[in-house]
Amino acid sequence: MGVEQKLGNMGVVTTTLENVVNWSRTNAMWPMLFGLACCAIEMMSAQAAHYDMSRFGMELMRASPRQSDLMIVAGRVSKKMGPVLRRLYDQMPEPKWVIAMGDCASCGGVFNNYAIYQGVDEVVPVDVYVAGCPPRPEALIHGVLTLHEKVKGIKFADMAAESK
Amino acid sequence: MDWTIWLEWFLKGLILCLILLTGFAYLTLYERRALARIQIRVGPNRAGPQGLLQPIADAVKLIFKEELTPGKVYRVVFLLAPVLTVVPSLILAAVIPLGTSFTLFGREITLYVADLNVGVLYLTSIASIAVYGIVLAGWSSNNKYAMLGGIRSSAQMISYELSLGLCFVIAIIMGNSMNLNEIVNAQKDVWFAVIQPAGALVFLIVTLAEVNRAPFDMPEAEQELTAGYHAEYSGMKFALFFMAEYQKMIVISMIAATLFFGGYREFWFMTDWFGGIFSVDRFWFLGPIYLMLKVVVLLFFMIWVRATWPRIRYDRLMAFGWKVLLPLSLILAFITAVGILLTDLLGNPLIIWGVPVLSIICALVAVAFIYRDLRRKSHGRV
Amino acid sequence: MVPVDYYIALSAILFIIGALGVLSRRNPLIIFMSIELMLNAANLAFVAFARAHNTFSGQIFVFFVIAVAAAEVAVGLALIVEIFKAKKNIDIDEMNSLKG
Amino acid sequence: MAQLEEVTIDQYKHLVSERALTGETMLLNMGPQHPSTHGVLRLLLELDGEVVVNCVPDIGFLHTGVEKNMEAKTYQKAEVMTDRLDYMNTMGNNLAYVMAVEKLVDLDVPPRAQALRVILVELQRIASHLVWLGTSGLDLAAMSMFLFCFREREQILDIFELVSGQRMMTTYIRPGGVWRDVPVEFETAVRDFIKIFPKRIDEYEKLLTKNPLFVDRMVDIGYLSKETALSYGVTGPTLRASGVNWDLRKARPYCGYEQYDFEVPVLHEGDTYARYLVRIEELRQSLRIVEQALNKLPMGPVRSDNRKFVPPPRSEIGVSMEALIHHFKLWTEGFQAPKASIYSAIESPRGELGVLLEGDGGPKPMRVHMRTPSFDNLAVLPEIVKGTLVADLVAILASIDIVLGDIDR
Amino acid sequence: MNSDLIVFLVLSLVAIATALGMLFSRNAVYSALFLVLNFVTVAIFYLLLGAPFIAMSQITVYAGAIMVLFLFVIMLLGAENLAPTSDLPWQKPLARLLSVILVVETIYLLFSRARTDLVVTAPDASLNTMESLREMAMELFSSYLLPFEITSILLLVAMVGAIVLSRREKGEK
Amino acid sequence: MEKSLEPIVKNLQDKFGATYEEFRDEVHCFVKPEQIVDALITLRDEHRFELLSAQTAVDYYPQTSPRFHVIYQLTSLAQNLSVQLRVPVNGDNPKVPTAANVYKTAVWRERELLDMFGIEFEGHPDPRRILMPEDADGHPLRKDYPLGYEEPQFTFNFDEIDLRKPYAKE
Repeated sequence: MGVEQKLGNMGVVTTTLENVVNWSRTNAMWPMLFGLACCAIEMMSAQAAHYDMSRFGMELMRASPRQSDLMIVAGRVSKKMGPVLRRLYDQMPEPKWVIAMGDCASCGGVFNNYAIYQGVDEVVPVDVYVAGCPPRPEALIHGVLTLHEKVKGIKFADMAAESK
Repeated sequence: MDWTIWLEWFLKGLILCLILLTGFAYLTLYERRALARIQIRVGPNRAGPQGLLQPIADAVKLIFKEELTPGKVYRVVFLLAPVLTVVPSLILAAVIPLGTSFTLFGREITLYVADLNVGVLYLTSIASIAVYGIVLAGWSSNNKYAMLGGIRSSAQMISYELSLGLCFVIAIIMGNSMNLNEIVNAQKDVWFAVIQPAGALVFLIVTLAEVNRAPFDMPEAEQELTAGYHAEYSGMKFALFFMAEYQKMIVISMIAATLFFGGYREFWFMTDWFGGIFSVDRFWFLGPIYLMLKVVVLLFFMIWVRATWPRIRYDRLMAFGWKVLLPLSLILAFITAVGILLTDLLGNPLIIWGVPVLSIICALVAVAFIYRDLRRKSHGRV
Repeated sequence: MVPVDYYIALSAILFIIGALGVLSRRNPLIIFMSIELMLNAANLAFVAFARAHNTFSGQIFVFFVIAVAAAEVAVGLALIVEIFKAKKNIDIDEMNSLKG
Repeated sequence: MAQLEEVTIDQYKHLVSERALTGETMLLNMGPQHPSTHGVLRLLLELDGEVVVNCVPDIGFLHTGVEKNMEAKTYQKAEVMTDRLDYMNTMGNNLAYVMAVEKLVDLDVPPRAQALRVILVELQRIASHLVWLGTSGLDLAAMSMFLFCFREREQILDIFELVSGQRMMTTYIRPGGVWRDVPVEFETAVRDFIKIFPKRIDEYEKLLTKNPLFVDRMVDIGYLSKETALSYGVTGPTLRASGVNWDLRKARPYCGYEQYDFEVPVLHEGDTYARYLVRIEELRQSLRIVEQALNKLPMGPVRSDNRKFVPPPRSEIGVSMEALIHHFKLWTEGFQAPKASIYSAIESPRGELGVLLEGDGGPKPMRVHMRTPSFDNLAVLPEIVKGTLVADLVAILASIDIVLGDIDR
Repeated sequence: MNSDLIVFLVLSLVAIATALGMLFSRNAVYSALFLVLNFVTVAIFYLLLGAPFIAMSQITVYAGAIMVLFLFVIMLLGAENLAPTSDLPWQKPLARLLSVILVVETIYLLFSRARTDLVVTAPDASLNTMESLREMAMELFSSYLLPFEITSILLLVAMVGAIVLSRREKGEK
Repeated sequence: MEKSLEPIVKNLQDKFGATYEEFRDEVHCFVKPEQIVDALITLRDEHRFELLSAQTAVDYYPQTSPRFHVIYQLTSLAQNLSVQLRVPVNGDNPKVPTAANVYKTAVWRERELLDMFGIEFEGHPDPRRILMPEDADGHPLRKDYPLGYEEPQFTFNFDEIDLRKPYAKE
């Protein structure tokens, strides 16, 4: 676990530190270089010139899960891929977040059948769902910003309690 | 010894480390912004004004990130490897002169940490042990990709060390000294890059290999080995590798500037302009500024190469090192030595200009060989 | 003010450790390393004497030794790699035939 | 890394050499999460140092059950599944499926719709090749290439959005024509693209084609002979780079391709560089087709008026009871297709995209088989990577331009 | 006890410890690392002995090139832990016996011929290294020219030998 | 039927007693399982059908004999012709000799058919599943295999489905 779990509640100090840490986490959220299907192409578009996620400090896509903070599940997750996805998630260090990008990752989308997990939340816990098939890059960026809002509200005390 | 000397050394060392650390932090931003500009993007601009706080955000985030130590690693070496990578990159800068000297509290304070008489040798030896961190990181991670990265790194380092050493030799011959300060002062009249342009170019290419930058970023080749030697590292341990890479970039640019581009000195033809107000001999504080400008330009060169060139293949990299750069730098060293010797013997200062001409010819021949090697049986559009 | 004998003693100790390595270990790579250690021990003695007698000959010898050691390592490691490829094993006892 | 479990050699005993069993060569698991496998492909590599001795692709990580799912939908509704197969070539997938349906039920398509289909499919081909060019640049670490290519691709996606309201999954081409007529801005948008794109291709070529490092990475790598290619069923640019002049647009023209003047680039070297050159040339040729089709674009309806198969336009529904009934019937029940089987194929950016459609007399297909080109193109990979380096493997994989959605279906 | 002696003793302890570490490590990589440390220590001895050029060459060549090559080969062959195949029963005792003899011999030699008059002083700060380097170079290229040339030929032969050894025949898999 | 296809179909009829159907200019020839390899070799070598464009199967469940048709779609680049071979296979223990030695592409295509329909190909060099996980049960494209349909969540049944749905934990 990170440092913050070891800190108790130290009043103003913790609050300020919380703010700083959460701010840094939102601004340096490195996604994992990981695409599954159609949405991955839109994720690439979001990285490219028109939408440019690098503005948020997100162009450092890490190929190794050990170094990434955010997993964007871009596309449908098949029954064969599920265990792999979970393994990758488990390999990421805390704190980590998951965005289920697109309908397939959120709820199975149009593929309501034997081969596809009906939502990636059956495999890994999801923080933000982005709708669309595939979602436009703007939608993905909106999802990321929503996640930023969520991250900004993290309290160390909660994390410490969670890790116990 | 006087305690003030110790204090001076300590303070200078501390300041140098701080410079390198901030330099590293802002180099990452510089690179990301410059890459973004080349790639018609904007680059990080949300953290602070124009993204100026981006490095701080990265650093704080990494500090507060969980540190994973995978179960099957060789623990001691795994923990040691990032440190072994960072330390050489920090102590490498100790012998580089940042400027002339100034007087403070009645003491003459020189702008370098250590005035080593064998400064150049010190650089080669520290640069040569800098590879251990990467190799050991690759080996200790117990990961096949990391292992391949480590193996590649060691092989690459051995192949390029020799050309690097020979480039140092060129500078030593021209400066007639192994002391970096004297080498800089020897460039008062003309930069060595002008006398030996091919040598400077070879040096720049070799430095790219030395700091594992694209197109020679074999050990971490993302598309081949995912993250290479640091695949299993997370949090601050990973940040240390990051730090080492960028600090090495800065330091090696400083070395390049010092050896071939006049170090902290101004352009040689600027010395007498406006009564010498651009000269470091007149104002000591211009030295670090000039050096910094040169470093920024050289770093941009590295970033530019990364943005445009594909990665070279691993075996071709070795072949390039052994078959092209090594003979070329040997010949260049030879040409330089003969040129200087003839100038001294015949006493005609014009003979020295034979060196740049001959060396450029050699470089062109080398380039021609490369192109000949690339020819295919036949191709054309049908 | 260190008596040169101390250096010689240190050199001797290192040399003996190296010799022990050559005699007792069976991994050819470690035997090789032990040989390097012995060479180093000798080098140390050379430099110490050179310093004591104020001459450069010792340093020049060391220079030669380093150059020769580099050559030796290049050939030796190439041999080990080749033997490994041929025999799938680098135990020193297995290298008892001249055939590949 | 992305190793799910320790690779058990027993399972692959018959696929790797004996040396792997003694531990002399190394088994490396590449993927399913790996930056250069273009999605979720897993390659089990047997390496001797860095030389690939054997390569065993493991696919199915994106297996979606599209064919099964399409059997459960009516002919019209099944079309949305086709978009998501080869997600680089959504228009082309629509076209292939729609053509199969039209052939099965014998439905005619008005000429304007045909021309629009050609324009859009060719634009899609350009977009697909751009993604290929960008990602294969990325695989060789020429990272700027990726961003330059995506810049132009955005322009094409804007055109798609203009006509269909969606950037990627357009489902714009429908049985009997297209969904609706294109808006007036369409022509200027396409003309703008036609105007700037040739310059952009020159830019790409300037960055790569003569770049010594790039040439070094591509030339004489991954040689694929004509015979091997045919035996493995390789099609598309990969086949044409091996010296076989086979392009369905020329050989069996559909959608009026015979009216347009274009060339099929064919090279005989069969290496990655040839595949690169062929695709680059295809960019130019596709642009030619788009330009001609746009110039010739006839006026008229964009949908067949056979109301048994094609829903009436929205304007009619409000005024005509008959139209309302047709509309209702079509969208609830679908149309009936004969109990027969047909196979129709188009030239997708990756090769022959065939659809085997079998009706059972009812409103739902009995069997839809998508003959996807990437599947066969990937099958040839183990054959051509033997003896190359890992870095070459990346280049070769990029050069055969696979899309995992296309393979796993 | 002067400060030089203290430094010497500490460093020699390190040198001996790392040498022993090299000898007793089961893992060849650790052996190599201990040896690198040992080489660095020896390089510091050279610095103390006023031979900075040799010290730097020591680090560059031994630590920077030779040991990296060792690590490369160890990693390439996966030879970190070699399980002993067959044990030669007489090898270990014999090795111990021989080394004991060697130790006794050395101690005897050291004490029988000990001379404490020959001392090594700390390097002179006033001594210009560049000057000493020049002198050394002069000597190298005059008195020792023949050995120098022979060494260079040896290096060349070694290089060719290494290339020939590791070259693959055409068509060989 | 195209003129140039006629002798080819004739040859198949003579050699293998093949019957054929025609629909919208497409020719489907029916061949017995044991003759399919020979038929493919004949087509490839005598009539220059270089490309096995597609190989797939259709399940006519609940009809059981024949339950499956294994389909070989062949293309001749030289003559610009297509012909389809169909091999009817019975539902119990479906077996067809492998075409992997005639067309290499059949290696993967037959693995797919094994995976999706459970049709065994005798003499196949690598009979493993290809798309589904190794430990999967059943053959999805068979008609008796359920689609695996999962009920969509609406407001009226949200809670009920929410209870059943397996959510992942940290």
